[in-house]
Amino acid sequence: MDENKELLMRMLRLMMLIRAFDENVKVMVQSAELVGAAHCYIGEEAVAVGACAALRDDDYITGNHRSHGHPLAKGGDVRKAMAELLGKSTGFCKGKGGSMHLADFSIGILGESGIVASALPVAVGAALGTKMQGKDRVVVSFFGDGASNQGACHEAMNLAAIWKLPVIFLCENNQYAVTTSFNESVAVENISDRAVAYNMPGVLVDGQDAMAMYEATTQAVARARAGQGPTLLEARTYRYEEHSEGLGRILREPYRTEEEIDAWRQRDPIDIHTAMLIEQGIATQAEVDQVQSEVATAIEEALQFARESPYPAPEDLFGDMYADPIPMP
Amino acid sequence: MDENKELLMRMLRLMMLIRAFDENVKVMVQSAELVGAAHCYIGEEAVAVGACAALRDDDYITGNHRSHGHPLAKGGDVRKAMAELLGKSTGFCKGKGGSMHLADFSIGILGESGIVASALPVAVGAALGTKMQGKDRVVVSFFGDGASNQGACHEAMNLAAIWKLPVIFLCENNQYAVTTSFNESVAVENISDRAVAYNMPGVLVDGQDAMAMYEATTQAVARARAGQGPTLLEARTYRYEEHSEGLGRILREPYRTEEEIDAWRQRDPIDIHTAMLIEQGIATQAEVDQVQSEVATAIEEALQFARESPYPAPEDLFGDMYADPIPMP
Amino acid sequence: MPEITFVEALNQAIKEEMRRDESVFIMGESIRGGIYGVTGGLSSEFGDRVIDTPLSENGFMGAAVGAAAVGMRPIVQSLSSFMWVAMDQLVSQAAKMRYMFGGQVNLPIVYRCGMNYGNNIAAHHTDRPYPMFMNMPGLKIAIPTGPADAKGLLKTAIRGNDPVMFFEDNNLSGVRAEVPEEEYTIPFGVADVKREGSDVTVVALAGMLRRALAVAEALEEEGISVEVVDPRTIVPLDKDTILKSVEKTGRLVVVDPAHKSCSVASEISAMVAQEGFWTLQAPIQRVASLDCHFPFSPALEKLVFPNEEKITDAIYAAVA
Amino acid sequence: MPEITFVEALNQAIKEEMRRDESVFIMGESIRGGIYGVTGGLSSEFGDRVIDTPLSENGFMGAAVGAAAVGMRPIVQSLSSFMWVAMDQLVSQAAKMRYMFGGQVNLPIVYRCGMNYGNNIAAHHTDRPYPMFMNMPGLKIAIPTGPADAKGLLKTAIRGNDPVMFFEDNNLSGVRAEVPEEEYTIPFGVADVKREGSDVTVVALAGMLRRALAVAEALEEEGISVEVVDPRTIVPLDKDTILKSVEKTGRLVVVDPAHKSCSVASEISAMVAQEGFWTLQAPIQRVASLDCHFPFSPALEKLVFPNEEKITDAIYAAVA
Ligand SMILES: Cc1ncc(C[n+]2csc(CCOP(=O)(O)OP(=O)(O)O)c2C)c(N)n1
Ligand SMILES: Cc1ncc(C[n+]2csc(CCOP(=O)(O)OP(=O)(O)O)c2C)c(N)n1
Ligand SMILES: [Mg+2]
Ligand SMILES: [Mg+2]
Repeated sequence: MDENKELLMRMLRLMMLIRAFDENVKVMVQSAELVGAAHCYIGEEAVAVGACAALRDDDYITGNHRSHGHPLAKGGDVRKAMAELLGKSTGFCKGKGGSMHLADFSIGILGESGIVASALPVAVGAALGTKMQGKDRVVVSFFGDGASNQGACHEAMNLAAIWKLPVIFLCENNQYAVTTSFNESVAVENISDRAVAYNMPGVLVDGQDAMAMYEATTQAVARARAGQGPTLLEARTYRYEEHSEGLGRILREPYRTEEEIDAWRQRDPIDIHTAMLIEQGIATQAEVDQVQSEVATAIEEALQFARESPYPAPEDLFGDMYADPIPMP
Repeated sequence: MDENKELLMRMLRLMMLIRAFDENVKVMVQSAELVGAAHCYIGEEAVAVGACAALRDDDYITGNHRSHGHPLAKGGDVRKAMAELLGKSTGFCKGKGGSMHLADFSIGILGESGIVASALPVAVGAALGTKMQGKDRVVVSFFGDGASNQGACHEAMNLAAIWKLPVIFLCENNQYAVTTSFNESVAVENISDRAVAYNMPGVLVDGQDAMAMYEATTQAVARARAGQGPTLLEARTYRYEEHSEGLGRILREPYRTEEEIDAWRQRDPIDIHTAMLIEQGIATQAEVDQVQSEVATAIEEALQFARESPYPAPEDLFGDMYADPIPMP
Repeated sequence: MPEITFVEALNQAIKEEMRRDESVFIMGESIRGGIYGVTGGLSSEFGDRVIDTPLSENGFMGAAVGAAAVGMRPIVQSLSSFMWVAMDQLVSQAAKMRYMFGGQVNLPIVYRCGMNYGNNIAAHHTDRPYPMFMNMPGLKIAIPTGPADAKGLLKTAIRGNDPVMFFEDNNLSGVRAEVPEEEYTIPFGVADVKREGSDVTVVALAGMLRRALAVAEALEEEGISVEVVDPRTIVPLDKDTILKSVEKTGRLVVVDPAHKSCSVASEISAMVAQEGFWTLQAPIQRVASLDCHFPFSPALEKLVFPNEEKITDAIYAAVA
Repeated sequence: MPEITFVEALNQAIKEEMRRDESVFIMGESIRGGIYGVTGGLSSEFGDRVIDTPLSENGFMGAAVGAAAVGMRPIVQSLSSFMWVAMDQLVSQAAKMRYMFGGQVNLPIVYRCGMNYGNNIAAHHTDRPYPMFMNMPGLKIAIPTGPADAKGLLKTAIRGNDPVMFFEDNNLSGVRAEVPEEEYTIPFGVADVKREGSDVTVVALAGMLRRALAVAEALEEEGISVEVVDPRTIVPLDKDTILKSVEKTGRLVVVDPAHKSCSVASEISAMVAQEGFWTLQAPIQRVASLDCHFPFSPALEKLVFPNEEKITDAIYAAVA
């Protein structure tokens, strides 16, 4: 397989994997196998996959509460992700983090933050650190349209800009923060327009098109690696699911229409990528189906792995609190 | 005296008053009559005076740590200001606030904040409240170039913009935050350029020219009163003194040149305003001198008032903590 | 008396006060849709007085201060874990402004802070920070333990003239209990003896009160008579009721879902060890959350916070 | 041994550690110019490893976390009162990250938090928030009481692998004392008995330690023998040394410049009332700042925080 095809097929595979992972999450929440909160990424897969495809293994990412897709796109082990969701000791974080806190530092996944926009300053710091170390790694920080209104976002962007740090601020504008439309909470038309305030490029990207994401990110990465500083990418995208699984039941008033959701489903990122692969003669339908079935197997295996893994032991509770341990007060 | 002359002479008087007030502060710090921190406004008088001249008595202002000038410009009683500086019970805040916390709510001075940028959300809330009450009052929030890098600034501007609140964000860009040049801490050329991120007008104003300040503020006020939302004004100005009185002694490295200071002194706001008055035949030198001597008297009286006022009594310590009092724990 | 849930009680309090006083309004994230239950149905009745905010907690919690300063009475809805983001406005403005300005301004604001724990939502969403706010003068702090208290305390908070941090233990959300139909308020600073007893005093906070009552029932059968005290507000704290109870029982257990170090359990213990020392017949037991973050895993989380077993053991230790 | 000031001791610690380890760097507002003394002369030796930041505490205190996560060892300089602005990064990131991610990452960060009080700088600049941080697991907390401790504890903080909140009582800045010339560090979690005595134990924090020692000297003449204990770190807290001292003296006074409610004085009192109860012969006295903001006026401010008179009275009460 040539390099390009390999890349494109990996992108397809990762999008399908993330989709299947989150379809499973829905089921597990319904059956109460998965407890706590779960925010599905379904419909937004092209953003993480396109962006991470532009990264090296030793580059860094940070995420948010809706971060099943980000670590998988960066190459995180789906079995560890699934085990973490079930609170098992074999999970990314030994069960201590759960759905909103997947991280694998060994491959640059610096973790997700349940506090909205809270990972942005951390991403800036990772970029500062890596720059001070004389390395040419870059950091991609994923955050939502809602997060863009936090003060942390302003401070992070300004710091990255004045220090010319290798950060890509990747705003996943899925158009809502829970039930609040971004049009009501952001004063400008595009969040990328705010880049002007930091003297950095601001680019609006079609978040349903993995290749568009890949290309825009590749440019931003090149800029960052060359020491030219940060970029703000706004990926226009959409979540098909409710803000978090189960939330639909307690919503009193609708905030978006069925038509709107349907219209976005017509621009499904996996469909778009598949159609491109087939139209351009890069892959056959059979190859695509093959990927789909491999993904199904991978998810099955991950589920089995997670289910069969042990829970952490009570003795493990206080471990991990401190690197240099202290007695529990 | 015609209305215009009255306004212009009041502006002259207020600038002279603020200058004389802070010249006195310098002396009082040196003699240790004034304890705690004191941040002089000398050189920046046109900003507060020009802006407040565009306000009604029932409009609101908020300030910061460098806020002797703001409350005086808004019409605050100089005797109460002086008494507050000396921690006397006759001060604006009965001695509980001191130099960084002058306020007179009865004339719309909602207070100064020693925590940089912390008053900006408060200003937005005052605008929200006044709007909900169906009034047409406006709020001017004074803050520094340094403050503009705080997250609070972003949140405040965005909230004011989406809710179309009657706020004027007045950035006093005196070019330094303590020793840090704004060029090193702001990524854009002008702080007013950031207005684009909030879809509001951003106007760069000559902060040494009281009339320019008055006119720019008048426009912003008109917009705000008409329900068209906030404006960001950037007043380019300069502080002649050190960041705070006495700080010079502990500074190890210079951060600005004598030439730079001198160049700015050539554009002294009181001189500029005086020259304009005389050149345009609005006032004679004698009239100007008369104002100067009235101001000197007012400051003398204020000093005497402050010195002769009593300190708060020990019994007053816990009072003012709560509106509905509770026992001290 | 009708039985209603904690959430319904809060909703009633807000509705009644918004009807009574036009200057009361409420803001928070996605509250118009009634996401978190309490605000359901408010926007249709009160229109623009129910405000959906952007994700800018420092901004809008500070805006509450400004609005209050010009005469409004804001209620702000959020979660305790989001207070960190807004800490400056809560501390530097809400808590300090009145004093700093010599009492010129009243700040009638209610910050409603939901608290999650025990529902596998991990460290970022499981804060119980009322002890920290108790260390910061200027804020009143109420912590209701059931529907009737929730309604009465919230009404007092809304009518009062000071900023109130109102901590709502989300473990109580669905709890149902009798709530008076007629208008009532509950004063701040008056603890409630929820159960009388003579052998040991248990002071319990938030959702822990129900557990303490359950333990008290169970121990009754073993012949241990437990008095259960609900402080209801911790600023002001009704020291007298606690001291009097300890005077009677000679033994004290404090149950607090906050982390143990510098907790309210610590404060109440210290207060009694100073002011009620001579009435004590045994060491004061604190049952609080361990000084460990809340892990996600269902296998671990339950080990962190107090439960009936830990409360029972502490009572045994106190009466031993 | 040469005598140097508290500020010089801190400066030495930072310099020595920056020389020893290239990954150590320092950032803060206007620190290159050496505004607050401690960082004077660093930038000429260490160049880009001394960073002047914009006024964005939440941003750069969070950036410290990110930099630490990729292998750097940041020191951050600020004032306690500016921590509110950065609270989210301190709590949600610095304190929680390691645990939430199952111990995958070490966060060797030192947050240096100056504390002002008693110098007429009013409510916005007089915070002493270490009790609040003690209520938040995940942060280690050191509070030096003099130059030698400052140097040794800061070196330990910089070399350690956890986030440390390092509280510097600015009332100590100019205090001069002997500091060893040879390399040394002071371990966390080991209290120091600064003065031995037999009648009463005084545990004193921050700048209060000097006052407690002065009072102890004075009371010696009256025949009261005071033992003065310096916890040095409050997370971890050396409970044993405190409990042993109380076992000997039977009486405890805790002096803490933080506000009284939920203070470290409360925590230590509660701990002893629980674990050392049977050794106590008198009520535990807390001498802390009143639960009142710090007013500007010189006539009032001095009433708020502990002084030698209040400490003396508390000791009298304890030994009465
Ligand atoms: C500081 C903070 N405030 C509020 C929340 C509650 N909350 C979680 S996700 C969310 C919406 C986030 O919207 P956005 O950033 O657009 O991300 P999306 O969920 O759309 O992917 C909110 C309000 C939070 N977790 N943190
Ligand atoms: C949140 C916060 N950080 C730091 C400080 C310390 N500080 C006081 S004033 C100041 C500089 C402010 O600069 P700017 O906003 O430009 O106002 P200026 O002093 O120039 O008028 C600093 C760093 C503070 N008071 N609050
Ligand atoms: Mg969104
Ligand atoms: Mg400035």
